[in-house]
Amino acid sequence: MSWLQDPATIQCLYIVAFALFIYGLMGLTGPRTAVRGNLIAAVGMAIAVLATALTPGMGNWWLILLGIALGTAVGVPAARKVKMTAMPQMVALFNGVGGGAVALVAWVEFRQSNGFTGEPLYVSIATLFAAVVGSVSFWGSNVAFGKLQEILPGRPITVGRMQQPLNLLLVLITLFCGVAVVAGGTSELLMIGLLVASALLGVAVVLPIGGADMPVVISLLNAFTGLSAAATGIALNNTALIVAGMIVGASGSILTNLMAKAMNRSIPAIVAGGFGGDGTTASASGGPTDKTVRRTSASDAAIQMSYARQVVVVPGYGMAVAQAQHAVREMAKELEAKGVNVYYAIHPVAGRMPGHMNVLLAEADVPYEQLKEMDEINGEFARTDVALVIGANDVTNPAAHTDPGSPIYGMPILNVNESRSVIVLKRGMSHGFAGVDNELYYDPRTSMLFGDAKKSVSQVVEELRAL
Amino acid sequence: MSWLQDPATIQCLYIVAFALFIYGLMGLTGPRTAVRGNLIAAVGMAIAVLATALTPGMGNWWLILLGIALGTAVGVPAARKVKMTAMPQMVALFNGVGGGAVALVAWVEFRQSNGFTGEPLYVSIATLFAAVVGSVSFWGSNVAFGKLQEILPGRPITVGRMQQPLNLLLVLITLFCGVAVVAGGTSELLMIGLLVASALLGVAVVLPIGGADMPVVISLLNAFTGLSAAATGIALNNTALIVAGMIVGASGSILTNLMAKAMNRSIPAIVAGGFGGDGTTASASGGPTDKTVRRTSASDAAIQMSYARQVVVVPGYGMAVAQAQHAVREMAKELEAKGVNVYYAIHPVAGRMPGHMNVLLAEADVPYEQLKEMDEINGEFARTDVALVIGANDVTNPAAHTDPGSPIYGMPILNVNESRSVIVLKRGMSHGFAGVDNELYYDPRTSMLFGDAKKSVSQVVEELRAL
Amino acid sequence: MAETQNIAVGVPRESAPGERRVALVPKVVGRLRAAGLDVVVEPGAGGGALMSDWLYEEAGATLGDPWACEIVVKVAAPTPDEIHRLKPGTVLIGFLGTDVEALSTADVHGFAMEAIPRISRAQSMDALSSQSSVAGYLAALLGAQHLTRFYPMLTTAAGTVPPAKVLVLGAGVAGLQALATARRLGAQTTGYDVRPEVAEQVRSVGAKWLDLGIEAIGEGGYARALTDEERAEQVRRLNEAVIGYDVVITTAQVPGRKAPVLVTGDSVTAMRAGSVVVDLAGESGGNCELSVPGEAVVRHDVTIVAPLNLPAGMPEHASELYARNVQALLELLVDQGKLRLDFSDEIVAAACVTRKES
Amino acid sequence: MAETQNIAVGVPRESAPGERRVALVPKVVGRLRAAGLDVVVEPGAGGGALMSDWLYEEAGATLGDPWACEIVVKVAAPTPDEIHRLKPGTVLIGFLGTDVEALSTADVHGFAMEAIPRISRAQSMDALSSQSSVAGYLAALLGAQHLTRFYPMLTTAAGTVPPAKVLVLGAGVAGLQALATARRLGAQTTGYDVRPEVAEQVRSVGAKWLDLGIEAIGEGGYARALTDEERAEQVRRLNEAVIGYDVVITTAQVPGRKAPVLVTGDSVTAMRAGSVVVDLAGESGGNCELSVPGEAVVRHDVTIVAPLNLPAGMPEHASELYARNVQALLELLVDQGKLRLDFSDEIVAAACVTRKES
Amino acid sequence: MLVQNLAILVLAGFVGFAVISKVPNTLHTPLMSGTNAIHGIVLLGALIVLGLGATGALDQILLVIAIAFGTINVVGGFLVTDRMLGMFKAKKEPEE
Amino acid sequence: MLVQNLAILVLAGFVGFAVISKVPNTLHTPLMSGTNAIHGIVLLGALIVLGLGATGALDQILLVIAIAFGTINVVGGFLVTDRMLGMFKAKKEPEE
Ligand SMILES: NC(=O)c1ccc[n+]([C@@H]2O[C@H](COP(=O)([O-])OP(=O)(O)OC[C@H]3O[C@@H](n4cnc5c(N)ncnc54)[C@H](OP(=O)(O)O)[C@@H]3O)[C@@H](O)[C@H]2O)c1
Ligand SMILES: NC(=O)c1ccc[n+]([C@@H]2O[C@H](COP(=O)([O-])OP(=O)(O)OC[C@H]3O[C@@H](n4cnc5c(N)ncnc54)[C@H](OP(=O)(O)O)[C@@H]3O)[C@@H](O)[C@H]2O)c1
Ligand SMILES: NC(=O)c1ccc[n+]([C@@H]2O[C@H](COP(=O)([O-])OP(=O)(O)OC[C@H]3O[C@@H](n4cnc5c(N)ncnc54)[C@H](O)[C@@H]3O)[C@@H](O)[C@H]2O)c1
Ligand SMILES: NC(=O)c1ccc[n+]([C@@H]2O[C@H](COP(=O)([O-])OP(=O)(O)OC[C@H]3O[C@@H](n4cnc5c(N)ncnc54)[C@H](O)[C@@H]3O)[C@@H](O)[C@H]2O)c1
Repeated sequence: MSWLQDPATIQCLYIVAFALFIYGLMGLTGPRTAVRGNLIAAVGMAIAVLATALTPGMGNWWLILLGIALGTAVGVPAARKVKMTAMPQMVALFNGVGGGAVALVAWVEFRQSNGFTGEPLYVSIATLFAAVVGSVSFWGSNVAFGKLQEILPGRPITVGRMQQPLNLLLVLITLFCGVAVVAGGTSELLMIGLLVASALLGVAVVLPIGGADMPVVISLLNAFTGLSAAATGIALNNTALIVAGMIVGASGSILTNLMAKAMNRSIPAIVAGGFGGDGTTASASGGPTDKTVRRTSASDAAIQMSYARQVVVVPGYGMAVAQAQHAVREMAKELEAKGVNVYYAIHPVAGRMPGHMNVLLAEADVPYEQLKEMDEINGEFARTDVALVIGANDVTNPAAHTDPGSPIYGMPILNVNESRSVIVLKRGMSHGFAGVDNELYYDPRTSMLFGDAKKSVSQVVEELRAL
Repeated sequence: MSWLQDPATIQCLYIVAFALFIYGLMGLTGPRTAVRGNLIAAVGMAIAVLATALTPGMGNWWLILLGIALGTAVGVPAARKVKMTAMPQMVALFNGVGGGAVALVAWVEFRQSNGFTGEPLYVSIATLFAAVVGSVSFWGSNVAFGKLQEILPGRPITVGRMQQPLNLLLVLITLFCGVAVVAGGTSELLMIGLLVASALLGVAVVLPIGGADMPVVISLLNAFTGLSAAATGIALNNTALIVAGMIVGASGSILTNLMAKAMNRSIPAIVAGGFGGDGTTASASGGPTDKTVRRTSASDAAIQMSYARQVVVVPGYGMAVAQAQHAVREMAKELEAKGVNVYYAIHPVAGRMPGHMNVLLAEADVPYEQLKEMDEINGEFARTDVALVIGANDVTNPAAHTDPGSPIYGMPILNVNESRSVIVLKRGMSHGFAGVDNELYYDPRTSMLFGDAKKSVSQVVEELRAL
Repeated sequence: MAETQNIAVGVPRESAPGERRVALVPKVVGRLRAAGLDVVVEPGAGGGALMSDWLYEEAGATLGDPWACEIVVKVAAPTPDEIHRLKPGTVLIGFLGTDVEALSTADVHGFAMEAIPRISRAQSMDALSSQSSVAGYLAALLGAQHLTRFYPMLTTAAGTVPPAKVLVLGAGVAGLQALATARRLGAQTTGYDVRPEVAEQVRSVGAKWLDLGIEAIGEGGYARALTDEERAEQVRRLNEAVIGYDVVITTAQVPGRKAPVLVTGDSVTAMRAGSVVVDLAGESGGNCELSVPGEAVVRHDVTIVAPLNLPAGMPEHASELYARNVQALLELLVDQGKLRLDFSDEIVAAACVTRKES
Repeated sequence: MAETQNIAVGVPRESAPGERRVALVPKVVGRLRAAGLDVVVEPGAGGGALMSDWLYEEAGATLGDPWACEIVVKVAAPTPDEIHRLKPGTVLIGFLGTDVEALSTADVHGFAMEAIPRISRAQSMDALSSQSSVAGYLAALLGAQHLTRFYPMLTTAAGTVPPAKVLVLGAGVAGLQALATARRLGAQTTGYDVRPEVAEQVRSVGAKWLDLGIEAIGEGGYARALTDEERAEQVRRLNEAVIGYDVVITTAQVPGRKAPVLVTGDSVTAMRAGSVVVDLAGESGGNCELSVPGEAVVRHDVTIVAPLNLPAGMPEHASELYARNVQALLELLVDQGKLRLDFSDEIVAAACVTRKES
Repeated sequence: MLVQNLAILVLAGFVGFAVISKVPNTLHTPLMSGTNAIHGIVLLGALIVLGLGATGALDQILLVIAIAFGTINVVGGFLVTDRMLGMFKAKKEPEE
Repeated sequence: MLVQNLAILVLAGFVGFAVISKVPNTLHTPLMSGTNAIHGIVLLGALIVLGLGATGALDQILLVIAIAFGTINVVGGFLVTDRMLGMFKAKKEPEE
């Protein structure tokens, strides 16, 4: 057992652990390797925990086991039972408790070292940093959880014009307490003041942010927690903590950025919102109704389709206007190469002249066998994973069945809304030939990919190739 | 000055230095950022050298300056004057001297520490590792240089069936000397034996490898030198050396792999060749002649074209057979988006029926204005950067002008060989309709992209998108 | 004998000269039978479309006198003779034309296919569209056939021929189809219409848009007639534009009026020798001044073709599409094998041009 | 008067009925003039192709008697009358046909365009290819025009029409062009030939290959005649295959022989009513048993078109391509404005079918 | 010691940066969840401080909570990520 | 110390690996040349050993050679790389 407890062995185990984290993380970036990547990272974590348990002089085993048992008892069922739709708030919660742990450890360290007496400067700074960030992360994440879980209202909550001064005040209090401790203050009140002020800060900053921006905020807080873990690592001189924390900090920042971009939001705007600035909240563009549409991105559309068994392309006048037929054909080929069945549903009056879609698709060399007439394909939609509507509007409008007042009432339509999900490619929310609104776009199973059809489809092709 | 010489400051400068290396290296992976990346890495190097100079207790300044002056006097003119075509051997040489430096330092360390007496085990192991790898790298690189510079014959040089036993012997001697030193031997003969044996090993392994595989070998030796630098860093406890060396070691390995793949070779096969195994040497496939053709890859074709001002596509029967017209059109669009002028040169008898190319290109929606008749385009080739010949053969065959005995003598052809470079897409070296060999393929300005035209063009499109 | 209670649909043989279409095809007969209708076909009715009587019989029709049926479906308007053969109260369906006097005196319910409103729900009955598609397609082919040159560009050992330039004036259903077909064959296509919103549609079939700066948006998606000044200006600008084209296909119509003259004699003189004008408005007087409806003439070395009843040139599919239109209308008029005319229905009301006094 | 020393090329007006082509077009006249040749054009020579005399004059030709020139260029073989008008020693160029007795007695140098060898260097003179291109293109259009159905698939409010299936028998120059053209129009195309190496070429124009398992590779890239058993077997298998097609275009020729019968009367009976057979081998007897050369007949509800001289249907471009072929040959025969017949040249030797006794 | 740790910190930053360069949107959430699980490594901090002898009752309570928190973060994080990624495994099983 | 260095080594390896994932072929040679220049860092080793007091004549000669070698590697490497990359700068100047 002795060599096992050699610090060098433990350090080596730490190196193995973080190497597994990194390797696992690399796996997580690709859909095919993601599951395995997550497992590998988990193994790395197990090794890190074991290595720590080996540390010479470890004691308090009962308490440790108690803590672990408690955590497991709470964490496992929560993770198992949460509904798929509630995942984001669950992640927020898990992230929050991580931050909470960091803050608690920092507090205890303060107490144990009697206010960092005799510790090098960097230890106190790192620990205080960890305390602040951990506390912000804990409380911020909890607010985010509350909003997503609809315990708190999802809309921005502010104290109006007082928001900015309030935030500033909290920042100043935190800073003051921190500086006082670093300068040698040993009163625990300072530490508690710091924790409370940063907790309030976390709440005050996240409350004014709208529900739509929450995923970005959670990702940001996630990166913060990572940084606080790294700081703890510095203070405790623990490589595993430093590496793992920093990796999360860095990758989390990039990820936050990517997520914000994908949602067409900028991080400064979101955070400014939290600080009472004028960051406008994300909302569906156009449409005078208060119904909301779900946007999607080319890469999501690509992934969704590449994991489908059957995709039905529904071309319409917009495909003709965009002259997207060649790009569409290319997309279909990429999908077929991935083993997806692709059909084209040709509505009798899609486009602006009889046979409009035929002419275009033939030009793009789409095999005749893949073109399906309306009657033939309508039964297929229920077995279709993704219906990709490219610049078609009226011919997919359920109002033709349901709304006797509609000018298209009585026209047969393609029942795309029977398929498992619908992706609609068009430039905005404007109407088709018949000039009527399309309920399909507000269906929870529908997501919109806005933009010129040719450009959108080309992007999807690129994403498919990158998979 | 005192804080400047603080070890912490120096360490921090090292961190800055290697951060710049990494940042620079990231830049080097993209054509747009490469130049800047190289500069950034160079700045990092300057900082590392400066930091080292600050180390407390540095002396021997005159000798140091002498060495640097010598190195500069040799290195700068060599780098400045070398012809573009001689670049690979120059890189080999630079790599070699790097390895040489490592070996020399290791030797001196051995001498200074009196055979590593009193040093921890890891120091001796790391130093000996550095010595062996550095020495192999130095001599191997020099042989590679000699081969490419044609000082040594380019073809494989072996001692026949004795190659393997010889190599084995050298490995054993090296191992023996190394183990002896680690075990406590202090005789300098052991060290010299180790250096000499590994030097011979370097020579013996590289000599049997053919000239075509040299770039891969150089890259491999480059990675080795990086590893030896990292080992030196471990021995000297120098972070900058460790990080920089290891990065080069890792990235060099990947790079070697990529290069080998791009040349359709496997590293084991190449090295096996060096060890007297049956790694067949790369040669042009097909063709009974001893003339060689130059292969290229889709990504190279993509880069070459994207940096061209004018590209002329020369379609032929092969494009029709492959039904590559849609892919070609797509490629042209990508190029146009990058500001390249694209024309199509239509030979009167390209294909197998009058107007064959017209029908296909019209199907792919190529604008009529871009189609150029032979007479119109023949004057343009001299002003063309890349002529991309897609499945055309006879219609580009210079024998029509030069060889009165050829069945195609007297037929007007497209003068693609007047353009700055020619890329030919076909499946192999087989003949066209007229059944005659095409000199164009052996022209030094021509490179061949083998494979089905549709597949090749699609790959080029992908690469263009990735740029 | 439940079957005898079904009402019967009669399909006469078309009598108009050159009319090769027929109002119902065997495929549709089968569907009507399935829907509980009897079908009586005049022997030889499908002859012009090369569909023999036994194909009809196989589909479930009986051969006999169609004029005795409760419903008579035709393509062209009935001749006075034919009107006499109609029983009072018969439902007559077809392109009944503007002259419905005779019909109303015959006391029949006349449903004119061309009067069906162009609303979304009625698209499956829209015979104007279906026949215009055929006409547009054939017009493009007619141009290719009469042109002394190739449509597509062709680079050959004997030199390169440039692609033909095709201009379509009037980008309605027929015009768009003509544009699409000509482009498929390799011609460079351009479209023009007075309705500016059509520009996007013209481009959506890969053609260029000729912008002359004259707009005339009428009601119901149709064009209105132009004022005199507008017309003069339009003709002047078209005169200039037309010259550069190898084939000019004209489809400009304004409902219920003589077709506007778009290509003057002067334009024709200025066109390149060997060029072609295909005038689809022949029936309503022609869009080209020099057109001789129903003939192909050469004037100033330019061939001017003004076919009458172009859809009859592709009788099987033209009939099939028409029959499907008729079937859709019948489904509206007949309920469970019984006639049930619901004049509160927008389509029924609009399509009915004469009504039996009841 | 240096100009009078130039030798002159005469362009007669074609006399064969239905021949609308002309041996030289104004564009090529200009080039010949630039090369130092005089051109004499018979008034009205370009009339059939809608090219007026003044276009020739503008290009530098003089109007006059072409038969007096040193070189006379024609499209069709000369009539006995025309042969009488030739001066001895004249160089006559054209499709001279197999009957060259009369020519040789007239003591002229006869160069037959169809005898030009099909080697790479002679491709620019290959009038068989250039005229076959025209024929193939027109054959596909002819099929579309006579078919009672659409070529392309069309999904409309009145139902979907499926794409026409077009089968081309004999995938030489004309056959490939027909395949490509039909496919452009949206038809589903299939090609068949006895030469198996053509399969790849058929696919290269987007068509399917019909494999019947009979091969007959002859010399010089042409097919050889089949043995009797082979022919019987081929016809049997074709009989089966042909049935599923809407349009069958036949181009099968074996040089110097009667065209093989590929489509029997039985096949035609079995084809769907309204289908079309376009027989390009009409001139050499036809590939279809029921063909009436030069006419379009309906047999068993199938239209059988066997046009004679199809290229004359697109006279301007057919003439232009032919004229370029002639020009390329002239460049070989004339050196700096002087006739210089080099019979050691492979092409000159092969093309010369009669030679003046010297 | 500190500077070495700094070097490690910087390198780890680069690793995180280089690994997450271009990730499809659909993987954003699982990736966030996965990295979230990884920073559950803070559990180690709590373990060390408690294991190496924190004594006061309050301290012990605080640390037990910290350990529980850390455990939730780790265990829940990996499990949730795995479940999210389940959809990528589901593909096309019925076919093969 | 050693283990910390090992940690650094491993991390640096990952960085090298992650950065060079997919590089166009045309950049292979410049990239090889660039990394080649970077391992010229061995110059530092020679500097330290000589600077911190190598004394014997042979040792000093060897180290001067080592420094010269290292300098060649560094200076030549970066210069050659820059020249190679020149072709990427050349693009389309005549047009713009
Ligand atoms: N087929 C016929 O014979 C015929 C003839 C006449 C009329 N119609 C009528 O036309 C309609 C046809 O239905 P449909 O579904 O094909 O078309 P639609 O209902 O007219 O809708 C077309 C949609 O395409 C979108 N779009 C336009 N340009 C686009 C571009 N460049 N990129 C992406 N999207 C674009 C438009 O939305 P954004 O502007 O938001 O992008 C529009 O909502 C029917 O109402 C039919 O009755 C048909
Ligand atoms: N246009 C006409 O009217 C006509 C008529 C008859 C004959 N010809 C003759 O045909 C020739 C035409 O010249 P050309 O340059 O167009 O064609 P070519 O000389 O026949 O050469 C075609 C080349 O394409 C390559 N190829 C075939 N399939 C391919 C695929 N799937 N992907 C990539 N490459 C492929 C072949 O090489 P690999 O097998 O190595 O890939 C072959 O060398 C001339 O000799 C002409 O005289 C023309
Ligand atoms: N809502 C529906 O479901 C539906 C169905 C079919 C057609 N339509 C629409 O109805 C419109 C008319 O169709 P149509 O083909 O029967 O029209 P049409 O045959 O009456 O006229 C043909 C075209 O000629 C044009 N025209 C008239 N005068 C002209 C002039 N002086 N110069 C140039 N062009 C002139 C018209 O604008 C029209 O586009 C089309 O736009 C079509 O989209 C709608
Ligand atoms: N070398 C050159 O430059 C050049 C130039 C032009 C043509 N060619 C070649 O010459 C060949 C003949 O051309 P063509 O169009 O003048 O030929 P053609 O008109 O003489 O015959 C047409 C086709 O019919 C086919 N055929 C004959 N008997 C048949 C049968 N019983 N059943 C089915 N098919 C039958 C022939 O194989 C040929 O493909 C072509 O392959 C062409 O590529 C070569």
